[in-house]
Amino acid sequence: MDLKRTVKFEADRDPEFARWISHTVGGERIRHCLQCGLCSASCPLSLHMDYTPRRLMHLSREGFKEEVLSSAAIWLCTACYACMVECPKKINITHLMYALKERAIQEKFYPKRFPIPVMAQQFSRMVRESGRITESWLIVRVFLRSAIWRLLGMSGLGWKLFLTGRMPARKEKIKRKSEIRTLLASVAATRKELAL
Amino acid sequence: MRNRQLIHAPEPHEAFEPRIVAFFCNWCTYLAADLAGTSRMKYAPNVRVIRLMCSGRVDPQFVLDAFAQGADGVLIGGCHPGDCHYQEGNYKALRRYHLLQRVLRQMGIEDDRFRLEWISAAEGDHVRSVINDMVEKVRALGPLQLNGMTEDALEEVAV
Amino acid sequence: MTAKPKVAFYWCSSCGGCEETVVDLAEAILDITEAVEIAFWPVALDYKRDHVDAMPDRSIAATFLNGAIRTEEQKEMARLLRQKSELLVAFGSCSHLGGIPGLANLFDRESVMRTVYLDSPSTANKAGVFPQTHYGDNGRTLSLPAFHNTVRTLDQVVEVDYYVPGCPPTPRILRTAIQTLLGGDRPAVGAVLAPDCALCEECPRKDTKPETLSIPEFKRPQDLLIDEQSCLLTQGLVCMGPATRAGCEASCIQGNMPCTGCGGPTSRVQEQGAKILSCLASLVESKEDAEIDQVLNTIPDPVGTFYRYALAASFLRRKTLPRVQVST
Amino acid sequence: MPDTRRPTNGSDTDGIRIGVYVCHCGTNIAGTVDVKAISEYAATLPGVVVARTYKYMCSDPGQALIQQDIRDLRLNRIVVASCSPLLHEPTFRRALDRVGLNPFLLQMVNIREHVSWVHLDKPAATAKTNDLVRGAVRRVARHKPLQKRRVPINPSVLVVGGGIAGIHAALTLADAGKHVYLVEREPTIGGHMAKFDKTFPTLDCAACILTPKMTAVGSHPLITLWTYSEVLKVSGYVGNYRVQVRRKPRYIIEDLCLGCQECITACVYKEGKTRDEFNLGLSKRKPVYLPFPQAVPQKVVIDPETCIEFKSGKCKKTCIEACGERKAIDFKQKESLEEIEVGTIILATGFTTFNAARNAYYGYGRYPNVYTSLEVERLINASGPTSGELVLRDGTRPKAVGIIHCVGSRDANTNRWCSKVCCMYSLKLAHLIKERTGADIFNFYIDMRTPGKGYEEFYDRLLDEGVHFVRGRVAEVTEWAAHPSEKGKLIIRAEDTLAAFVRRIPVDMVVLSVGLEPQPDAQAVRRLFNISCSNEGWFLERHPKLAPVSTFTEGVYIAGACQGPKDIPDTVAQAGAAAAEALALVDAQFVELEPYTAFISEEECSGCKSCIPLCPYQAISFVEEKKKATINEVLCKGCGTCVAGCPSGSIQQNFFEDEEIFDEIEGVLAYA
Amino acid sequence: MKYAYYPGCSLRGTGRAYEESLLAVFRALDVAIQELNDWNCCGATTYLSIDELTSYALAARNLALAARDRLDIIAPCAACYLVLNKTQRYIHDYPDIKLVVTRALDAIGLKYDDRVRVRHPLDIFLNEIGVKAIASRVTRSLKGLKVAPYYGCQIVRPYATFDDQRNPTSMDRLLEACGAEIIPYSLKTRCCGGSQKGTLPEVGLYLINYLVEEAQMNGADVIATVCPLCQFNLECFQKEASSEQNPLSTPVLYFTQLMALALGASSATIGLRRSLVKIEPVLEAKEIAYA
Repeated sequence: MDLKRTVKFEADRDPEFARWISHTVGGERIRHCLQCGLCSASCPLSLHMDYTPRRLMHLSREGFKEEVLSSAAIWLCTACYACMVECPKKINITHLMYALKERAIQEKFYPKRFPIPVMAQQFSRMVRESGRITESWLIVRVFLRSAIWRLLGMSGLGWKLFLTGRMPARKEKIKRKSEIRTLLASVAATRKELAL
Repeated sequence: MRNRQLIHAPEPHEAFEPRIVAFFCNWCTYLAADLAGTSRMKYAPNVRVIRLMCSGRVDPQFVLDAFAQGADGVLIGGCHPGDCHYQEGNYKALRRYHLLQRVLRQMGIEDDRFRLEWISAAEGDHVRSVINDMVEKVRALGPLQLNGMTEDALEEVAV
Repeated sequence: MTAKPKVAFYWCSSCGGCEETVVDLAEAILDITEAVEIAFWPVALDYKRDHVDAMPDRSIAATFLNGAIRTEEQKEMARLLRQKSELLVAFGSCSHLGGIPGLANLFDRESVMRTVYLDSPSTANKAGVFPQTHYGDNGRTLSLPAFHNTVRTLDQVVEVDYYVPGCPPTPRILRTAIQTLLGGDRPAVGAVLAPDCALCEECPRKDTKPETLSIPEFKRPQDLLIDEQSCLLTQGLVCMGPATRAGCEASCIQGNMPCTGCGGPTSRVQEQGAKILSCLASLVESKEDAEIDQVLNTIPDPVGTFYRYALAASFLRRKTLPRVQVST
Repeated sequence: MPDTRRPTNGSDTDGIRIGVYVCHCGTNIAGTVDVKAISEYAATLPGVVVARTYKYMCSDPGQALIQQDIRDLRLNRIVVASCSPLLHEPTFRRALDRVGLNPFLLQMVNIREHVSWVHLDKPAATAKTNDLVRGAVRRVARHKPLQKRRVPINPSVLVVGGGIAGIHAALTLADAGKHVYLVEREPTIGGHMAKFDKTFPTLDCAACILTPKMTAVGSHPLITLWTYSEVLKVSGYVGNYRVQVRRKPRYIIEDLCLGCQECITACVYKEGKTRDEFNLGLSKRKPVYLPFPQAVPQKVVIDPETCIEFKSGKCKKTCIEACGERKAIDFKQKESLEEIEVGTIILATGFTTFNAARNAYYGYGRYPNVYTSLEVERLINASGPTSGELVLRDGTRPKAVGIIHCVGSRDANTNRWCSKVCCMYSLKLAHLIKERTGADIFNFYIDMRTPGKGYEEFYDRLLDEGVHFVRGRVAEVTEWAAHPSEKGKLIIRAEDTLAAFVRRIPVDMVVLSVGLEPQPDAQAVRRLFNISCSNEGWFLERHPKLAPVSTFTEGVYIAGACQGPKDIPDTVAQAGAAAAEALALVDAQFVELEPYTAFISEEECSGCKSCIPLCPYQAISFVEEKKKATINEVLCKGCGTCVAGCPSGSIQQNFFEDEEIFDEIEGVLAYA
Repeated sequence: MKYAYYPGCSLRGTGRAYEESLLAVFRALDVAIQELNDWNCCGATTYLSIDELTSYALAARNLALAARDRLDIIAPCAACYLVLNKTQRYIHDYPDIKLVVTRALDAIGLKYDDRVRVRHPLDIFLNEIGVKAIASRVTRSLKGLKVAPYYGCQIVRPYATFDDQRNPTSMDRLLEACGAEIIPYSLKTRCCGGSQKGTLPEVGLYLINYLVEEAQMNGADVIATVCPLCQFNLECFQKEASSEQNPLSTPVLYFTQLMALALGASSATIGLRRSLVKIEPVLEAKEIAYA
């Protein structure tokens, strides 16, 4: 068996990360967390999680960045908000999961060809291009960029959907595409200006 | 006559710090302020609290005198409607407040400089938020200049 | 026989009603002239300022100065008479509290001038000429006294020994005032020479006021047919009597009109307006902001109502004009 | 403007000799405020003869310091800048009194609660303190010697609420020879404790220790017990309260009913049909009933809602036959109003339990075998609906039971507070259920809180008994089976936070350990007695540590869970404390009232009557012959509303005279 | 009262039947709508994980477009509904976000207005039209049809404005008004896995399995959904998710398809043909006409 060090040194912590999580949108109350695990227990995805949401909350506020950002759990969150509505301390867990994903993507903390970030990136790209999503194309793009076999596995279904008119080949787009570009440019500018 | 020393407008170079006089009733708001203290809540140091038994004791003369003596704002704190330790005092305060507010308006004093707040003994946090909020609002209004006072000192020339 | 004590009368910013009071002393004035010599009384006798200049300091026993101070000239004369007089008496509401002219403190000099010399309907001033303090004409310059931005009470300009309240003071008040001053033991300096008690004390309708009273809406005299017997407050009229110094024998109420407060406050009150405000507001029945506002809307001009005579003497003295730069 | 009044002491300090004393309060004040600078500044103020600082002014040496100066320096005014006057004003007033200086020549400046504890910026805090001290110095120069008013105290006491707190307080007072009125809303006293089976941690049975006290109350010559009654009105003041009590009709003449219960047997209803309040609906009762066997008083009640006679007037009235000669039943009985006078009041109105249905995801009310802890108390109670048998709705015994802690506690969605007793009673129930059924027990807790004598030991005992403890807040109770083994069970889903994974645990019965809440009518009650509530709705004590059973209304005390969640030992202790406070007050025979009353100077009053409607206590009256108003000092509570309202300034208030306040205003504002 | 109809991307793809049936219901109940002029993708939940701020700006564009026409929005897609609501909430709560958004909109000549209300068809039908009115217009009662009402997450959580977060009943009441029988379905708000099926199949399948299985076991003839993604997952993958011991085959329709049916729309116009698991046999068995 390969043993790895499980004792944590202070050096393993990233205080900046801890500070960031409690100052990011939704993190206001993370320090109140009781560690009661209600989030984990109410999470329909937790049964697959390497770290339960509860542990992520604690690891984050303590600044164990590595563990948090490389965990599969943050990618499993489907934003069903079950945890958030029941949290006894009203911590905005779902939103923190988004924040963690965003951070993980920024810092490239995920396995190569891991479909979820790919999906997210392709999604945003398509929005930038045409202002709307055309599911058929999105799926194709995602699968081309992640695990190709899935596309094959899906093909049967894809065909059925095509036949029932649920996979139109026509690309959806908005009329004033330029507005989207201007919009995004402005957001980028303001973010830069205010260092958000 | 009452010794009305002239109001020294603060020197331009020193930043304006509002001076606010607060009349707190002994049973609710004063206690709330104590609670804010025991709970170590932090708020702006611009308020000077004067303890009265009831907001009903606040004589409009006190408010006007406070302004005349250089207060930039006046705050009255009493028990919530229906909770007055003396049954009705806070309602008297409420009515006087409304009429006095109208007089102050006519005299050119902005509404934000004169506030009446209901704060129960349990609402330490409310004391903090009210004081911080009022200090900011008054800070934004700037110092209260009572020309009536300052002009005494100055020889005037005609139009 | 020893020289009779000298008495002076002077008229600053006021309507002149106070001078009328002196005249209204009627034959009583003879007793007074028996006792004193009138050394200076521009409205009645031809005296000039140089006469006063010529007088030695404190040679006038008592000067009765009526009217508020709102010009340089008035300020100068006030100072001069102060210097020449043993006692300076603020005579009538205007010099006592600012009086009606004091209401000009709700405006500034510019707007007053504008109203008088441009906007008032009876004015024809196309050229838009305003009074100047100095006017030069081939070498010679004429000068006018400066007009102040703020109307002030006499005691805001010079030390005052006694006050005679009223707009105007009744002859009776004046007579008793003069007698007290001539008499041996004078009251403490600063005293107001009238009973130190509110008007209700001597109001003929006192007994008709019920012990509990709540006011659903305030009325103004033109709004109703005023009952001649019952307390005016109970009729919803704003009667300043409860907050106003007695001495006038409730003459307005005798004339079926509410007291407007010319007597000023009692010695225990700093600000008459604030007190009547406090008293009347308490009589509003409601406990809801909206309802309270509704009732208070029936007092369209609170300052003009509660501070009709005492605005210049009030804590705030005048309307604060945001960021006014007083020219120096 | 004319001013014949004494000029402010800025210009005249003749005879005024002020001493200013600034307290460090350890570092509490000195940490944030430059006390030395303050005293140096104070020394420069007009009238100030001496200014000192000291580590703890309230300590004996601190007070001695002041007293020494009063003697040596002939001080006649004292300013103490320390903590809130509500804490130590009495202390320092006594200090002045002991050296013969009138206690009201003192003015306190609150520089701890209002300055050092709420500000961080030292210069700003110091500047603020300077202003406040200046205000106090100006003000104190105006102070006049005052005397407290002494009024006699009515020795009888009113106790509201007949739970263990009220019972204990009433007995303590009555045994001390005081006459007690005990008013209880329900038809019997006993409160929540009467519903319990055993009590933690000693497991002695609640009934065994409670019923003797209940009967003692019922039979005590000095206790007037009014059950099925409510307080309607309270007026008056400390030592002399007038209270109006409404006694609801129980349609039984109490003096005639012997509690033989034959009427109940005879009732035309053969079986109970109505929800039994005492058993929380786990059993049924008849229209005529005795709440529970040991009820005190042992008098039955008739419930007009369900009694046929009241509904139709056509009942055979077998109950009356059964009662026969005693003629105790009276269908015509009306409610009655009692007027009593008491000197002090003890509120012991208790708590209510959290409504478990509010947490829908625990399935209370949806799944029949989800119970509240209180219901289980009844189930395992020998005198309960199942006579002690712990069975499911279908009568079978549970093989596995889940006990969920913190239901309606520590939850921002319902109640934020910890209810304090749940951990311990859950352990107790776990033990009792295991004992009765041998079932597997799972406790789901967030934190196990067992502070208290013998409590932790009890926890150990449960661990030995093999009860399971899962640290995690339960997310849901569901019937949905994710695994064959879960079919037909209630599945509890929680993260086992110590194991760090989610577990699904199937059980037959779920017990929701519901938290404690203020009574739904707590707000109404506090208004009635003129006391305050915390934000949560618990009655507010005068001081959390130093005056835990007093309120801000003199002569009104609080005991038990109406002040906050409490277990039986704490409740009884507090009830004793409240009784002792009441006794101390009553035995003094006189009460001293603050002299802050208003007074009218006759020659100044114009008789305008403006003040008369302003007084909520009818203390002001109009003297016709003089045509002046006058104030009855005993009735005046010193709010000062009339003072502010007097249009001719002819009313003044002791210790809060216009001049004193004007000077304080000018003081705090004058530029240094 | 007229509304701005915001279909969202899915209703133009996998969710076409939703749009078709929804429009049919609007017609039947005469709800006046106009498609939101040049609407763009709401950013969905996916975008949030790439770039939060931008996603708010994207959503806000739609809000601003509606504000310009002074209309409230109807958003049938659960994701759109949530994102638009959430955007309003966050713009209100966080000044920074507000600043970013207002500037961005300003750049394209639009103004943000918090008075626009974002509503879901359930809300409109229930609170603007009402079950009584709907029942009165039912021409084909769905009598005897056992429906498992599946709400999924994002309609009720976290901003359930018109229904109970834990036990929503709005769809139940609407379908009951159409004569259908609502069966107990304890998983009505349990997540369907969203896009997980695509990205982490094993996870998605597990969720889909127990959701459909539970409904089937409780005797559902059909599962009614309010969200295109839920519908897609439960219907299209139930075959893949079933095991030989209990094969899954339960039709999954949009609640609007059932309503439209009851309100007399012809099956052609409400996209029944787009279903992979056919409802027709069930309807025939229950003798409910659908032609």
